[in-house]
This record gives sequence, C-alpha cells and structure tokens, in this order.
Amino acid sequence: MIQNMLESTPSYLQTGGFFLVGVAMLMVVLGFVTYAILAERKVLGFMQLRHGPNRVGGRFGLLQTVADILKLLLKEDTIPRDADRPLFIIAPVIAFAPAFLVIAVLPLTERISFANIGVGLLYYIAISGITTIGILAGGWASNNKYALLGSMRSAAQMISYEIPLVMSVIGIVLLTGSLNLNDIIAEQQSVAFLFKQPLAFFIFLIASVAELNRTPFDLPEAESELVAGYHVEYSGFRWAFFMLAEYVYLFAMASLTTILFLGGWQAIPYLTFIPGAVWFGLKFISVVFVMIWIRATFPRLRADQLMSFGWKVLLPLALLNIFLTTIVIELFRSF
Amino acid sequence: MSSVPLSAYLVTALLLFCMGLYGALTKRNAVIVLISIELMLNAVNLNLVAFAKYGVGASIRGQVFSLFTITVAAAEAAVGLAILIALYRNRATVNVDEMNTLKK
Amino acid sequence: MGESLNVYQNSYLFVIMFLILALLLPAIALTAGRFLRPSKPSAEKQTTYESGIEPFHQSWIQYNVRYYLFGLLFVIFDVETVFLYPWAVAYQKLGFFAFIEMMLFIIMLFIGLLYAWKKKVLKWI
Amino acid sequence: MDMETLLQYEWNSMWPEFTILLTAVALSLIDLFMNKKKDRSLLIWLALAGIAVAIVCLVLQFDDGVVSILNETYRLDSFAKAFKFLMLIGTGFVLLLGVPDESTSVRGEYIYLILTALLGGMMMASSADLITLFVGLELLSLSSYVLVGIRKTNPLANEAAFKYVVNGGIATAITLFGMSYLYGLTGETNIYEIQGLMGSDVVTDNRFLAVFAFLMIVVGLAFKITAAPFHMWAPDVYQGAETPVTAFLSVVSKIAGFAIMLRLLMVPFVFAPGTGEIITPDGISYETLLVSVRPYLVLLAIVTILVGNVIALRQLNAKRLFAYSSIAHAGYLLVPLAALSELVFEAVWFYLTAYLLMNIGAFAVIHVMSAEEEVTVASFAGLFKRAPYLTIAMSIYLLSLAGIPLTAGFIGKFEIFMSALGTEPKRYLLVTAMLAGTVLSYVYYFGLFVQMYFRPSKRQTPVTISNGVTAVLAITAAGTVLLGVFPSIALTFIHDHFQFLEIFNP
Amino acid sequence: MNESFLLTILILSPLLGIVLLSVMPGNHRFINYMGVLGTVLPLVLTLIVFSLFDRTVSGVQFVEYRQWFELMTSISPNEPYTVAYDLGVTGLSVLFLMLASLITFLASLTALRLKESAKGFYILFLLLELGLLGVFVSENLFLFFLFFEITLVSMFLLVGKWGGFNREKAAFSFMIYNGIGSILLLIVIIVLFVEMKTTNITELTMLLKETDSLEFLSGDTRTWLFVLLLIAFGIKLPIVPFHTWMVRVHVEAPIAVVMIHAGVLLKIGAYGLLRFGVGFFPQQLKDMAVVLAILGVINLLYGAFIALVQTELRSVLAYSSISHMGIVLLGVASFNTAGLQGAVFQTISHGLIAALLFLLVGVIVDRFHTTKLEELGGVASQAPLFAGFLLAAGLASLGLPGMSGFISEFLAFLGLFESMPVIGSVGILGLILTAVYMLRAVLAVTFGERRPLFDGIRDLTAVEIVPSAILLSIIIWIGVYPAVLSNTLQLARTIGIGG
Repeated sequence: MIQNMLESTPSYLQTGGFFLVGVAMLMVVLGFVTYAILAERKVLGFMQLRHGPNRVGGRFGLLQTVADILKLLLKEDTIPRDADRPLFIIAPVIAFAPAFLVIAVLPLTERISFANIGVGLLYYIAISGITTIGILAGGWASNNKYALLGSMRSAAQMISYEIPLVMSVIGIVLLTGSLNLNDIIAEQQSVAFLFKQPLAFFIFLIASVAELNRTPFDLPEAESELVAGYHVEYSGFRWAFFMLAEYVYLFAMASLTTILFLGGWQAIPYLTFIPGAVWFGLKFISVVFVMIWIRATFPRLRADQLMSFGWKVLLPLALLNIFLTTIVIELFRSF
Repeated sequence: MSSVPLSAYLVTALLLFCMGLYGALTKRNAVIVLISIELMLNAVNLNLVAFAKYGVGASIRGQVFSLFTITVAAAEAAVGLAILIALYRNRATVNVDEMNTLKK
Repeated sequence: MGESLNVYQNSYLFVIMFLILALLLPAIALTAGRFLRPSKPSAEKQTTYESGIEPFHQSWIQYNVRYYLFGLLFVIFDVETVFLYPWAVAYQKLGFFAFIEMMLFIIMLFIGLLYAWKKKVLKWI
Repeated sequence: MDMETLLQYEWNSMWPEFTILLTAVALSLIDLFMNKKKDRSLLIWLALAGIAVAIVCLVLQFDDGVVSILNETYRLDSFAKAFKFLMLIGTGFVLLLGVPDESTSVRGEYIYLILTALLGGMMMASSADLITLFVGLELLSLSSYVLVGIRKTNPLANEAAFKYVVNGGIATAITLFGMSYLYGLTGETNIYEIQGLMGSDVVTDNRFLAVFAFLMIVVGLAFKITAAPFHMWAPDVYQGAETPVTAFLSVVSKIAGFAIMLRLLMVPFVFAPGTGEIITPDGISYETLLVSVRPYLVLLAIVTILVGNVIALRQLNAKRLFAYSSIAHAGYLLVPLAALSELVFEAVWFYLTAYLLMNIGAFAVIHVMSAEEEVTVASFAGLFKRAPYLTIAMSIYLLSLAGIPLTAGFIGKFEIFMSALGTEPKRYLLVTAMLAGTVLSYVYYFGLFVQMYFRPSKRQTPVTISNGVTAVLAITAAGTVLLGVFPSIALTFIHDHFQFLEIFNP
Repeated sequence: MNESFLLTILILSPLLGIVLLSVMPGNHRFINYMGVLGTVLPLVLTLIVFSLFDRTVSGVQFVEYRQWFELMTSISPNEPYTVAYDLGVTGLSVLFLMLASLITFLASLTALRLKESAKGFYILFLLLELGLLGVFVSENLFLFFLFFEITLVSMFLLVGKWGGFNREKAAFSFMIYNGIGSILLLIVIIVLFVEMKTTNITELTMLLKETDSLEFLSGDTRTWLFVLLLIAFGIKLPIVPFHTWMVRVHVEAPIAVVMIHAGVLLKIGAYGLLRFGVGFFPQQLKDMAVVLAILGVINLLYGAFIALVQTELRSVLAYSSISHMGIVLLGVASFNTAGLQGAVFQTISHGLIAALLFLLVGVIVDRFHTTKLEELGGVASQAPLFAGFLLAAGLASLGLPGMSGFISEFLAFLGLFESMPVIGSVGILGLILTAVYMLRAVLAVTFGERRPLFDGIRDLTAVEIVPSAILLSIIIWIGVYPAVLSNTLQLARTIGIGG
C-alpha cells in the first residue's frame, strides 16, 4: 500500500495519505514507548527478583505507564525565573523531533516502509545528531549548574560515541555498496551482517547503548550522582518530551540494529513462511531485551572510563574493522 | 512538483554569502564571526551542488568539490575555535573589538 | 524514470510529514496540558534548584575546556566520515587505488587519534 | 582505476611531495613518542634532511617534460618546479632560523606544521584542478593559522592567530565562491578543461559572470598575497607570530600565493571572452577577459604599492615595518601580472627569488634581535657597534629591498620595470606607482641605516647569534649579492630548465 | 691587449685601499695615511689614461666589452635583452675622470684631520670614488646607473655619519631627491633598453640619430624621455626647484665630502645632460632650448640673489654653486659649439674652484670653529697665506680673466648670445651679482676688523698648501691655456653635434 503511494505521482490527496500513515506510525511509537517502559520495569524487576509495577491495570500493571503519562499531563509546569525562556521552551522539541524524524526512513517490513531514500543510513546518523543540540540547549537554558554540567557531559558522551557508531557501520556500507537501508536488508538475504561483521556489531551495540544514555552509560542522568542531569529544571510534559525522545530513540535504534545487523524482516532460511513483520518484531524485541538486560547487569562506568573506552577502545576498533573489511574484500576480489 | 530553477539557488547562495560576509565583517562576537564564515562556505556549497545538478555539463564534480569544502570548513572551524579558546583563556573575551593589542 | 522520480519526491514528502508530526505532537500535547494542569507560580518555585541552598552566581560560567576539546575532536573525526561514506559506497567499483588511498587516509586518522591520545586530550578531567 | 593504470602513472614525479609528507608524518610520530624533556633540535635536522632530499628529487626532474597524473589533477610542469624549488629553499631557511640554542627550545609541532604548510604550498604549485588547488591552499592556510598561534599562552600570538583565521576564512570563502561560478560556467573543475570550455557559448553569454568569478578569485587570493586593501591582517599577524613563522608567512606563503594566483588567473581565463566588445568587419567579437579585468589588477597593484609603502613610513615596530614592506613588495610583484607582460613568469620568479633571500635575511636579523626585546626600529640603534657583521648583512638586505644595484633586489626590480615598459602599450601608470613606492621605501629602509650606523646604542652587549641563524645570514647575504652581481646564474637557470609557457598547454 | 683592462683596473683600484683598510685594526695610527694612499692609485691610473688617451682620433677609447647577463622571455627566447659590462672613455669623460680622481685625492688630504672612526670614513670615501670613476667610464647606461647608485649610498652614509649637526636630515634629503632622480633615470634607461635592445651609449646615440624617422620611439615619447632625463640630472645639477638637498649637504657634510660633492658629484648632472640629453635627444633639446635657458637664468639669478644675503660662508658657496650651475644650463641651452664647450668648461672649472673654496672653508672650520661671516674677519694679517688663497679662489669664482672661470663663462655666454641674445643679456646680470656676493663674502673673511680672538692661529700647513696650490695652479693654467681642455674634449666628435 505504502509502496504504491510512493510510486504514484505526488498530489494533495496522497500527501494527506502520507500524513495519516505518519499519524499511525506515531501512535505505534507512542504505544511502544508506553509499554517499553513498563516492560523495562517488569524485566528489571524480574531480574532483580521483584515484581515491578503490579497495581494499576491489573496484575501486570498494564496501565501503570498510562497513569504516569496522565499524571505528567496534569502536573504544573514551572519555568525558572532565571532561565532563557524561549530556549527553555523549544529545547524539548529539538530533542524530540529528530527522534521521530529518523523513523521515517526505517523499513520495518517489506511492505511497511516509509521514505525510501538513497542515503537512508546517512540520514539517520545526521538527523539523530540534532538531539544533542536539544539536550545542550535544555541544559544551557535552565541556567542551573547541575543542568549545565549534565548537558555538557551528555553532549560529550553522545558525540564521543557517535564516532565509533558511525565508523562501525562503514563495514556494512562497504559490503553493500549502498546507504539505502532497503538495499542493506536485501544484501542480508543469505547471511546477516551480524556474522559478517561481528566486530562492527559489538561496537555498534555498545555505542548505541551509550548514545541512548542508558546504563552502564547513563552518566548524564545518573540520579544518584547528579541530581538528575540536564533536565533537572524541567517538569510536567516538557520533561516528558525528553523522556519520550529517549524511548523513541530506543525504538529507532533497536530497529536500526535489526535492519543493519539482523537482516531486518528477512527470515531465517527455511522459515520464510513466517511473515516479515513477525521476523522483524522478533528480532526487534530481542534487541530491546538485550538492552534492558545490559541495564540490569552492568554497573555504571566512571566518567573518565566512559570517555577513554569510547575513544581509546571503540574508535581504534572501528578503524580496525574498516581496515579488515577492505582487506577481506580485496582478498576475495583477487582470488 | 516543478523543479526549482537554477537561478533561485544561485540567488539564495548569493544572499547567504552576502549575509555571511556582512556578519564576518561587522559582528563583534568572535563565535558569530566564525559562524558567519561557515555561512559563506555553505553558500559556496549550495552553489556547487546547484551547479552540479542543474548547471552546464552537470557533473558529479561539483558535489565532490562541496564534500571537500565541507571538510575543510570543519577543519577551519576547529582551528578557529581552538585558537579562540586559547585566546579566551588568556584574555577572557570573545569580543573582536577588544582584540586590539597588536598595534604600532 | 517517472516512478523513481516519484519515489524520490514522495520519500522526502514523507520526511516532511514526519517533521510536521514531530513538531505537532509537542505543540498539541503542551497546549492540551495548559488547559489541564494547574498554574500557581511563586517565587520559591521559580528559583533554580541547587540542592536546597540559595542559588549563587549565574551558572553560565566558563566551563571546563575539556568539553571543547572533545567537541573539536568530534568535529574533525565526524567530518572525516564525509570521505569514508562515499568511498565505502563506491568501493566495489573503485578498485585497488581506492584501497590504498583509504588505507592512507585511515592511517592518517589513526595518527591524529594517536596524537590526541598522547597529548592527553582524551583524558577526562 | 585498476592496478595497471595505477602503475602506469609516473609516481616518481611526486617524490618531492612524498618526501615532505613522509618526513612530516615521521616527525610527528617521533615527536609523540619522544621523551618530553628531550631537546627537539634533532627533529629540525631531520626536517632539513627531508627538505634536502625533496630538493634533490626536484632538481633531478628539472629537465623532464610535463607530467600529468591522477586524472590530470596533479601536474608537474616548469612553472610548478620553479615555484616548488623556491618554496623548498625558503622553508629550509625558515627551519634553520628555528634551530634552538642553549637558552631556547623548539616545539615539535612547529617543525611538522611548517612541513605540512610547505606541502600545501607545493600542492598549490602543481595542481591543475580547482579541488586540489583548494585543498593545497587550505593545507597551507590551516597549518599557518596554527603556526601563528603556536605560543598558546601568549595573548598577542592568540590574537594574531585569530585575526588570521578570520581573515583567511573570509578569503577562502571568497575564492571558493569565485571558483564555484567557474565550475558553474563550464561544469568542469580541471583548469585546463575550463580553459578549453571558456570559449563556449554559455560563457560568452555569461561574460559578466566570468568576470565576476575572476574578480572574486582575485580578491580571495589578494588576501593570501597581502595585496591592499586586503592586507589588514598581515601586520598584526606578522607581529604576533614568532619571527621564523613570520618569515615563513611573508616568504613561502607568499610564493605559494603567487603560484596559485598566476596559475589560477592565467590558465583558465587566458582565452575567456571579456566584457568589452570589438567591432570587426565580421561582426562583434569580444576582447579577452584578461584585457577587460586589467584595470582592476592595475588598481590592485597600485593601491598595494602605495598603501604598503606609505603606511610603512609610520611604523615603529620592526615586524610591522617589514609587514608593510612585504605588502609593498607584493604590489611590485603584481605589476608584471597587471601589465600582462611577456616577462610575467620570469619577472615574478626572479623577484620572488630575490625577495626570498632578502626578506628571510631581514627576518633572521629581527629574529636575532628579538631574543632581547620586542624589536622596534629604535632597537637597531648603534647595531653596527654591537654586531658589525650582522649590520653589514642587514645593510645588504635593506639595499636589496630598496632596489639598489649590485643586489638581487635591483635586478628583480629592473626586470619588473622591463616587464611593465616592455609591453605595448607601456604601463606608465604602474611604473609611476612603482617609482613613487620605491622612493618612499628609501625613507624607511634608509631610516634603518640611520639607526644602525648613525645613532648611539642603548645597549653595549654584543649580540649572540645561533649557528643556524648564522648560516641563514651568510647564505642569504651572499646569495643576495651574488644574484645581484651575476644575475645570469638565475636567469640562465630559468632559461635552461624552465619553459614557463608549458603552463598554458593542457 | 693590456690596455683593454685599464679601465677595469682603474675603477677597481679604490678597492685595494678598501681591502687594506678593512683588514687594518680600527685604531691604527696610519689609517688616515692609508686612506690617502688609497686615492693615489686611482689618480696615477687616471693620469695614465689621460696621457694615453689619443686626442687625434674620434670615438670611444679603451673599450672593454663583456656580456653580463641576458633577459630572456619564454615567448621569444631567441631575442634576449643583453646587458653588457661595457667600459670606455670619450674626451668628455676623460676630463671628468681626471677631475674626479684629482679632487678625491686632494679631498682625502683634508680628511687627515679626522680623528674618530676614520677607518669607516675612508672605506666609504674610497667607495664613493669607485662610484665616481665608474660613472665616468661607463659606456653603458646600465653600468652608469649602477655606479651612480654606489655614489648615492656611500654619500648617504658619509653625510649621515660624519656630517654636522643636522646631518641626518641632510643625508635623508640627499637620498630622497637623488633617489627620485635615479629612478627616473632608470625609467629612461629601461624604455631605451626595451625599445633599442641595447644600453650602449654610443650605439644608442647612433641609433637615435639615424632613426629620425622615429622608427623606434615616437617624437612624443622622446620628449617625455628628455624631460625625465632633465629632471633626473636637474636634481643632481641642481636646477632650482630641486636644490634644497644640495644646500643642506653643502652645509652639513664633512669638508672632504663637500669638496667631492661640489667638485664632482654635481657634475654628474652636467655630464649626464651633455652626454645623454644632448647626445640622445638633440632635437628635443633644440625644441626645449628656451625652457632650458630660462631655467638656467633662474638658477643663475636665484642662486646669486640668495647667496647675496647669506650670513654663513658655506651657504654662500652652496648658492654660488647653484648660480654657477645655471651657467652650465645656459651653455647647454645655447646648443652651439661655443655654448656647449662653455658648459663643459664651466663644469670642470667650477669643480676645481669649488673644491678649492671648500678646502679653505675646511681650514676655517678647523681654525676658527665658525663659518658665520659676522664672526669672521681680518684674518689677512693673521694668516696671510690663507687669506691670499681665499681671495684668489674668490676671484676665480667670479670669473676674473686669466682664470678658468672666465674662459668658461665667456664661452657659455658667447654661445648664448649667438642663439638667445635676450636671455643672455638678462644672464649677464647674474655675473655681476656673482662678483658682488663673492667679494662680499671673501672680503668679510680676509679683511675688515681684526679679531683679537684669532691672534696666533696657524696659517696654512704644508698639507693644506699643497692641494690648494695644485688646484689654484690648474685653475690658472686652464685660464691661460684653455686648449688643454678643448684638445681633449673634441666636442664635435664626442657629443656628435655640428657647430
């Protein structure tokens, strides 16, 4: 359906169609966020031998997050007197918008994919970088020392891990010869890149966890150390948008990992009768699960360890990965 | 969707360039001066890309050129900022007007 | 041709739709919130939070130069990927020369990293 | 591009560049892993060895024909060789100036940044493509920015470096803007392709755009060669930078600037149509672009000469004085270009050679004296009593800069006058400006004579000169006189080895 | 074959002195004598040249030619511009050569008094001599210019270092004015060079004469070039609006240098005008003769009038030089044999007389420590020998018959009356004024009230008598037997104009 729309001549009607598709996707994402938070708390609870949310919405606390959101919606929204007001207001939007925007290029299944652009991967990387600006702006606009420090740390961490992240996917680009995510999925018809590019996967996974500011890389918002981080002055729904951005990114990043390394909707050989959407869902959920698992398992890193790890381990490894990949390609070409 | 004429890109680029030039020459804040220079370079990029798409004998070269421009612009910005930081640490100002100790 | 051009244009139309939505959602949510939530501002509430003590100084102070250094490093390395991506995309068609060239490039990048490393730029406070 | 094509290239034509590149990389690694407290002068000698090797490689190629490799982006012709030769020698001198003695030390970055800057200059001299030209230009510029600000804790140096970055950045942007139109008009970035396409209908229909592109490029490059009114940065930067760096900027960087200027202005535009119309019996044709834009070039040269010389009159700081003096010399160097003379390459090259010797020498003297204090004109007082040989060397440079016979500067100036008067119609305006400039320059050059010989000195202590500087002083002074007395050394050298007209042949 | 190196040896001969001086320690007793000796060798060589010079044949003698360097363009590599090392003397230059080395020698004697930094002084002094000799033996404009600049630099240093109170200012104005002059000259040289492809003076003279068809240079260009030459040499001469530097140098420079300056350096202007102005552009000179003559008269009268009111001896002599140089201009302007001969004679004669006068001024400075006319007076009884010489020199300067000044002024005016009688009659007024101011100045020193302050001063010493006597005797010799000049000069052949 979407494919047909993409191929038809642009018109107002069809633009409206796009809009509706977008709204649908937004709903899906919001739904995901709602239950991802719940799932996270449940899984963490499970791993820590406790129950997690279990009051609101039945035994499994199914409405817990919904209630949280409603609470946030009803909370008073304070803007500090000393804050840079326009910047303070606009910062959560800057942080959130790119998070949703990147989803536009992710092909979820063969049929459910939105924008099909040649430089999809680059688009993702470029747009996702904007969030850092939102976080910086929020921290700066708060005019609060904790917020500023938190935002600076967060920005430093995000940019530091962005480089290994970006460099690790070059291996995949080398093998595919395209930046189009659909092409990348098609390339994994037989073997997923997880097996061809294990090093890249390792780097990518770690870097993406860091990019998402999740434990063990959650220094920017380490409640126990830093009060709260860059959003300490935010309250109510403005705060919610920072959180929303993070979980939307979780969605996006997990999807991207699935697409890049796990073959997207591609089925495992001989199991092609199962529809692509299911495959994608399975892979996607396992990635999310791994991320939660990591959160439950690893202790938080120290700030200096965090930076050193990014620059002194991951980046050289990423460079090495490019190097190895090209050499392998060269070897295959000559023999 | 009709394609935008080349001249529109060129005029935009020219405007950007002039804005950048104006900013670089008149602004007092050193950071803004650096940003203005970036603006000028981006005007060049716009020109190059527009020419590469719609220009005479359109070719990929313009895009390649713009890649180089981007990189070099980044390097230039990095060097400029590094120097600005050093300056700020010594003088505690980013006001261009106050950079007048070199005279006579 | 027509179809691929359509795909091309529609794809960006999609992106624009997503952008509109991404901006609309906060706008709607915050506007809705305005009617729902209470608003009783007071001077106490609006002071900046500093763990309970009265805030002193502006916080727009000079922060540690480390952040800048990382920023600069990021700019350099991130922009170098500008060369790596097109190279990686076209690599299969380019041949051996591209291999040599990029190896040199990566080695140069690595030397740059090494330089920063040895100069203690990568050391966090 | 596969292996075979790759091996077909005459890579050996790039040996000088490779040598410099390898030296720079090796030095930076050595510097990184060397004990911090250890003296860095070893690195300077290594760098000098690298330059020596590069010079040898270059000299061995002198009589090869035009070599063009890497899709015609890199080109080794006589023009490139001649200018690279000068740049290598100039950088060698600059490095010698930086050899530390007991009391001083040198930073490793200084050495390899000079080498990378040199590499940029060499790329500029021998690239035939807008992109590589631009990359070379920026390699030189970026290295220079850092070099200027290398004394991190010195506010003057910081300020100078920042001004340099801003001005350089603006200049780069302007040049690029011009280049983008050049690309737009032809769809090519190779300057020889552009040369061929310049006669096309598109260009003819957009002649004004071509002229506009030309002028933008001129303005941008005018910053690089410190031509007025785009010279504002030079005095500040020269003053704020360390003296060897100043010498580098005023000599090697300027040589590179002229190299790129000559190539980028002459080659693509040589057949381009200009704005003026010529009515012939066959219809309307257009004068060439170079003819149309000549008034602007003439204006640029005249303003540069006058501004440089007039403002130099009022300078008290020695480095600023020489900054303005070098602005004035840039003006002289623009004269052959503005005159569109047949002699343009020969005159510019010879004058640059002379300029290299005398200016590096003069900055060497300033370098020696800046060990004691900020060098002002008054610091030269009574120098003859304190350091007679230094004074004599300085006198030679000053005479040469002033264009007194028996020095290289005179022959150079003579050639420039020849170039301006030897073309039809004779460029009397340019000659007049140069004449006025020369006479004005007597005032400040001979003002230094007055200080050195006539005035009593405030200090009595003799001046200490390090070995490296002594070598520079000796070579440059001897060279200045030698080229003044036997100019045929250089002139026949040009004639025998360089066919400058190669530059026009694709 | 031997002869062909003679001129090179001649112009390089001061180098021997320079080298010897520079290896001597700076405080050596004999430095001054060494310096004087240094000027002897050039003098001897000049005498040899003078005596070997063949007065019966025309043209350039002792020619040396060697290619120096070539300028080649890449567009036309086969038509190089050749610059040559090109020496030779004509009758005119032999006379100037003689004048130069003689006066340099005599001037070096007066510098024996110099106590401090004599070494540097003599080195530069010899360098100045080298330049002067070079200027007069160059057969090539390029070389001429080169040596011209050498005199410029060495004079600058000499005046600036060893001059009087305002020496730096004097040195600067010297440098700037003459710098302008030299650059204008350079322009002329280059224009001729690019058009004619040669800088050989004789060749140029021939070519320019042959090409009256204006094949090479249009008439307009020639006029411009002539004007430029006129300004270039007019500054040197000096012609009136450009004279301030010259007065300053006269007043400020050390005596030995002023002797050379007044005696020889100013004559380069005259030499240049005669050799190049008259030689290259006779037609243009003819066209502008009236202008030249008017300039000459202005020089003559202006110098005389100003000299009349000066209260200081050196200034009187400075303006007197201006006045006398006016006569040279008048001689050139008349553009006939008599006039031109007069101009040459006047140049030589004034060189000798001015040298003598300044030599005596040097004595005054040394003994009386003042050159103010009102503070001097009545020295005739205290130093009769000195007074006698001063009087004689003054008389020579005002053109007393029997001395060289008379001959030259007579010839110049003879020529002038022939072509421009009106201007001539105005000019005569200048001669009368000359007598007035010269006598006023000289008599104020020698006669008048006797000053007890000066009792017991030394009269001329041997070292002072010898040069004065030599100069005076030559002045009288020329006055009595002018053929000594005209034989050598052979005006018609040298400059190549009929008359």
